[in-house]
Amino acid sequence: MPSLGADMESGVLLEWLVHPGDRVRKGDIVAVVDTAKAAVEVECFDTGVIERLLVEPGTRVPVGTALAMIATVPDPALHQARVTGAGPAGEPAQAAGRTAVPVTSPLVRQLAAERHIDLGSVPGTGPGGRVTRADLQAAARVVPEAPPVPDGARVRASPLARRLATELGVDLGTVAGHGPGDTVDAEDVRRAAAERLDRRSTAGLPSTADRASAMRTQIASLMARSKREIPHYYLTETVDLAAAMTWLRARNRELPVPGRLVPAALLLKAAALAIRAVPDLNGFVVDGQFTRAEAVHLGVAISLRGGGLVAPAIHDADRLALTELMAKLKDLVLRTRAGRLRRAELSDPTITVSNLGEQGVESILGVIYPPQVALVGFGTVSDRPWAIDGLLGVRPLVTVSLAADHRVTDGASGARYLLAIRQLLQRPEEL
Amino acid sequence: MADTTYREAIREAIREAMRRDERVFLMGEDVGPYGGAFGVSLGLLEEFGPERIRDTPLSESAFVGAGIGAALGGMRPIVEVMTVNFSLLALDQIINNAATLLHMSGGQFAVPLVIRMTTGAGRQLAAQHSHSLEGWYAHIPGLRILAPATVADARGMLWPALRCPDPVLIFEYGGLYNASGELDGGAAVDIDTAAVRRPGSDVTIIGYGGTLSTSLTAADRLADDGIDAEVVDLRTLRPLDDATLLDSVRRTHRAVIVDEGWRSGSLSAEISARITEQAFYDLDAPVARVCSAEVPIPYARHMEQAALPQPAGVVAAVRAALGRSDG
Amino acid sequence: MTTADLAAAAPTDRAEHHYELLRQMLRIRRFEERCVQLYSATKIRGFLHLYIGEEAVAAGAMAALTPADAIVSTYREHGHALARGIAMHSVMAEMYGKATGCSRGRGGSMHLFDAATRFYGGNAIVGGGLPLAVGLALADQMADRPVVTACFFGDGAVAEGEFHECLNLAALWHLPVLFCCENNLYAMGTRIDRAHAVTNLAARAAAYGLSAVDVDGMDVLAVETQTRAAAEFVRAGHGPYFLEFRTYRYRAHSMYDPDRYREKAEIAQWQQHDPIDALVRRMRGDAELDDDALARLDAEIAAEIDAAVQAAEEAPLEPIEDLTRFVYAESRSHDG
Amino acid sequence: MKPEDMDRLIRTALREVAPDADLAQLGADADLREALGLDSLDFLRVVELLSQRTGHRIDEEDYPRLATITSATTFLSDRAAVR
Repeated sequence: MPSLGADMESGVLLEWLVHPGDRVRKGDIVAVVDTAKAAVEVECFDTGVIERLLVEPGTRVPVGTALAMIATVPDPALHQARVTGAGPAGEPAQAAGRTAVPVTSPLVRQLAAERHIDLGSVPGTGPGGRVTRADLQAAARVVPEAPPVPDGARVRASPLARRLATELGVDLGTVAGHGPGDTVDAEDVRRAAAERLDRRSTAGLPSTADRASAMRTQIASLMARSKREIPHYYLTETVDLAAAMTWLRARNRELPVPGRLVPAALLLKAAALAIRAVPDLNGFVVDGQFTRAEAVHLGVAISLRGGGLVAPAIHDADRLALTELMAKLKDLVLRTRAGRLRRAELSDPTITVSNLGEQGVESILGVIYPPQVALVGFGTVSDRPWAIDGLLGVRPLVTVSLAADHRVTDGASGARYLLAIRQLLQRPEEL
Repeated sequence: MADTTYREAIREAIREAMRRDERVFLMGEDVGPYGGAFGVSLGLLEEFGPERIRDTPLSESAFVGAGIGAALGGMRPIVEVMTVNFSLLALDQIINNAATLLHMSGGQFAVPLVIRMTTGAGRQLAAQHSHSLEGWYAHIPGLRILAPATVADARGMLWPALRCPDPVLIFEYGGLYNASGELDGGAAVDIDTAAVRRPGSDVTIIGYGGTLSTSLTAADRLADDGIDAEVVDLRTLRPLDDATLLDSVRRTHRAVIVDEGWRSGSLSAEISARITEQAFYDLDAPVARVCSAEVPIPYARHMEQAALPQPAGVVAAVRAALGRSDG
Repeated sequence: MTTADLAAAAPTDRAEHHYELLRQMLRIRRFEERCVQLYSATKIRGFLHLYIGEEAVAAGAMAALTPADAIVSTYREHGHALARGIAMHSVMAEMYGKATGCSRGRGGSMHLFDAATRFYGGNAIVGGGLPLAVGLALADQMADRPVVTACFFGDGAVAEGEFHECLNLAALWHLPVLFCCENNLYAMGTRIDRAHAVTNLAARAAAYGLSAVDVDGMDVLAVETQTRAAAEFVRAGHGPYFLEFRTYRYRAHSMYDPDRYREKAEIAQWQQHDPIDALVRRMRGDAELDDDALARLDAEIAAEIDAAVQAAEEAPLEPIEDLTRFVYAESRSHDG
Repeated sequence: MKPEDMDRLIRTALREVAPDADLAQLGADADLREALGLDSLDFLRVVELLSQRTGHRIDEEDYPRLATITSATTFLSDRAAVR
């Protein structure tokens, strides 16, 4: 049972993801463990074959307990490793099925003790399978993949990593170190933070239902007020995205996977830029008075997996490069679903975009978020027939819609806005 | 644009200063007919005469102190001391007088003096001509310490140093005298800031004087490995330009200091301390140092080279800081 | 006033001149006697090196110099500072470590500085001031100014390498330096014959090609006369000059010194030749001074000292925010 | 990597991106985006994870081949074989 937090004393094995006889590689996820905080996946530190599972799912065991035996490939009888966070230093390695611990030099034994390495788990390449210093060093490089941090022990982490861990709320004890001397560095913390967000919902937060119901009430009241107070008018426009999609594919071929752009990024950017044509769609009505907003803080409606909807802002969306906007969007979605939004993001939007098309619907006639005065909707991007130069062709199309407050603007202004979006999307390279 | 050597650049700087200000004169051992121990002042005697290109006896304390006195008396002396090792014979004057008089006199007596000396190893001159003691001088409040690492700095630092009312020590790196580079006119440079000589994002390599080229060479090799190193040239060793250093480290989160001085109680230790004091929470790896081995610099080439910071050592230190060491 | 002018001076002028020399010597002695009291009362701290017994050198030598001349001194320099004309209240405030001190409290007893009188400091490294004096003289020579730099130091400095480097350099370059060696026989507690193989210091200076003489440093008139002659020589461009003033300090090396290295009788013997007593005797003999005049002088000096002490007591301390001022010049444009 | 390993790897990635989805009920030939309600960002994240863990580059043109668990397994196994 690995220690997955400085305060963790034991954990429940939830699920085995491997079976006896399975071949596993270092880094494979082999089990899921429930700590007090979350369900966490357990990586395997060795490459070999699962020999035996030692703990039944549903069992709570103390940190340091062997969970399974892995036989390393060359000689299962001699080279066995435990899938665990290693017991207390110096504890004799005596898991079931183990043959004699190989003979080693005192220096190697001392080094092993210092580094908390179970000698029995180290494949020996010396005479008679003896574990050499080099073997130990090789093993030492493997072990910190998930450092077994005894309760209360100090984690080796860089100062920047410590600062980030505090800011991101990451428990350093759960982070594997890849920095100098296998210390935890900033990159490790960022990765851990991202993974934890991915994982958060697996823990089955008990408050999810409560939160969803509270959110439902809030949405109900806001939307009712919008429909009651705001005289909506609606416009739609279908836009040919052939140029945009071609450009996007070419651009994405140059970008690494994590930096890739999705069509939504282009649509959002176009919606933000088009505000310059009709600035009166960007702002708030307070006490019947419209105030135009100078900056474009684009609200993005994000549906939550447990139900419900949040529309936090991407600040200054009109001034962000596409790659920046994409990065912000990813970050925003991740944090929205993790419930880690900042206050300003929730209160700042000056106009909102609903991208429900992601779910496959053709067009959206939305409800404005008070006190904003407009909501832009993008339907799904789909190949449809389209007349080009008098001929019928098949093009990727999107239906763009606008719901706007008639107290502030008229249909003509709204139409100008949609046309601006269409024009912008014909020149994706300028977005 | 002309190709100029470091030596010529210093000579031209002296020549220009002496033409512009008649209070400027050069004084030191064999600066006259001999042309200076490293040939810097060759030809200046012919232009300016023995009054202003003044040979001294082998009396470092007397002629360095005389430079201080002449500065107090309204002149703008440039005192040449052959090597930093010899400057120890004038240590009393530099530390007890040049550095203290302004303060001790409650602001009444400034010492607008420039002392030039050679520093550094690499030329098989052994243990009494090769040391890098500029870090010692950088310990002393009241002194300004410059270390030109480029031809442009060799050319441009002298005039502002002479215009400065404080005593300025200029450490010329011996191995650079024959180095050449393009010089765009003779523009004076600032003597207060460090310079980013190569921008990068993964690690900051900090060098000065002779270790700038070591650092740049290392950075080139690291680039082949996909590591993008920033190289900062300290230029001014006292007062240190913390802002430039810290700005760089805050961006790269890692620092490797390359100093030909010894590690113990050194300038590199000082920089490391400042980084940890002021940018601790921006660091993603311990500050690393590549310094000279803790021996008097030996004569034999292989031993001398082994004692000095080399690009390979810098590369290894950077890789270790990035967690990419090979075991 | 040249040597010849002085010899030819009218009796009244001569009497006034003697009175002035006496006044300077008495100011120094009374000032230092008060300093001992103030030190005991912990008003003055740090090192305090007293000049008592040697006043004739400072009073006589300074009388022979012009305001344009430069002075470089040692850590036993209260006498030089006062005789040179630094205001007593400014010196006393410096002893107190006050902001109004001549070094703004940064120097103390050992480091009195004053730009107005070209007083380039008490230098507390034995021999450390000599190179400065050589350089000041070099600047004057290069600028062709008829100025003398008088450099005071003790017999101890003659043992330092800087002494020998500087005498050689000054002689080599014919620099206008007046080397004023105050040979008081002791370098701290080491008697001169325990430190020097050749104790005739003037003879050693002469070996570097300098003009060098020894002078009775307990006779203020002899000091003044010899200094005046030497300064004229130097000012005329004949090169440096070395004066060895044979003198004696009555007090210990500093306030910390228990004075165990010499006999009380030796001190008493030198006190027989006290420079102040000697001048008073001579002036009385020549009817240049009477009891009333002496009493008036004493009272006047006591008043000056009282005023200096009171001013120092009341003076402000340098604000601690200014601690790091004057480490570097506050303006880059230094072309004065 | 055996097909069942690949299958597990894909399911792990899907669980990370859509933690609330019931993967046990997910058919091998069901359209992932529809069945799990993945938006384009979610899908990009899946691509990222798969690319990272298998070490293969996955281009946009390949996205249709990631439509179902079966097609994705085949696709990734092919890629592994090529290498």
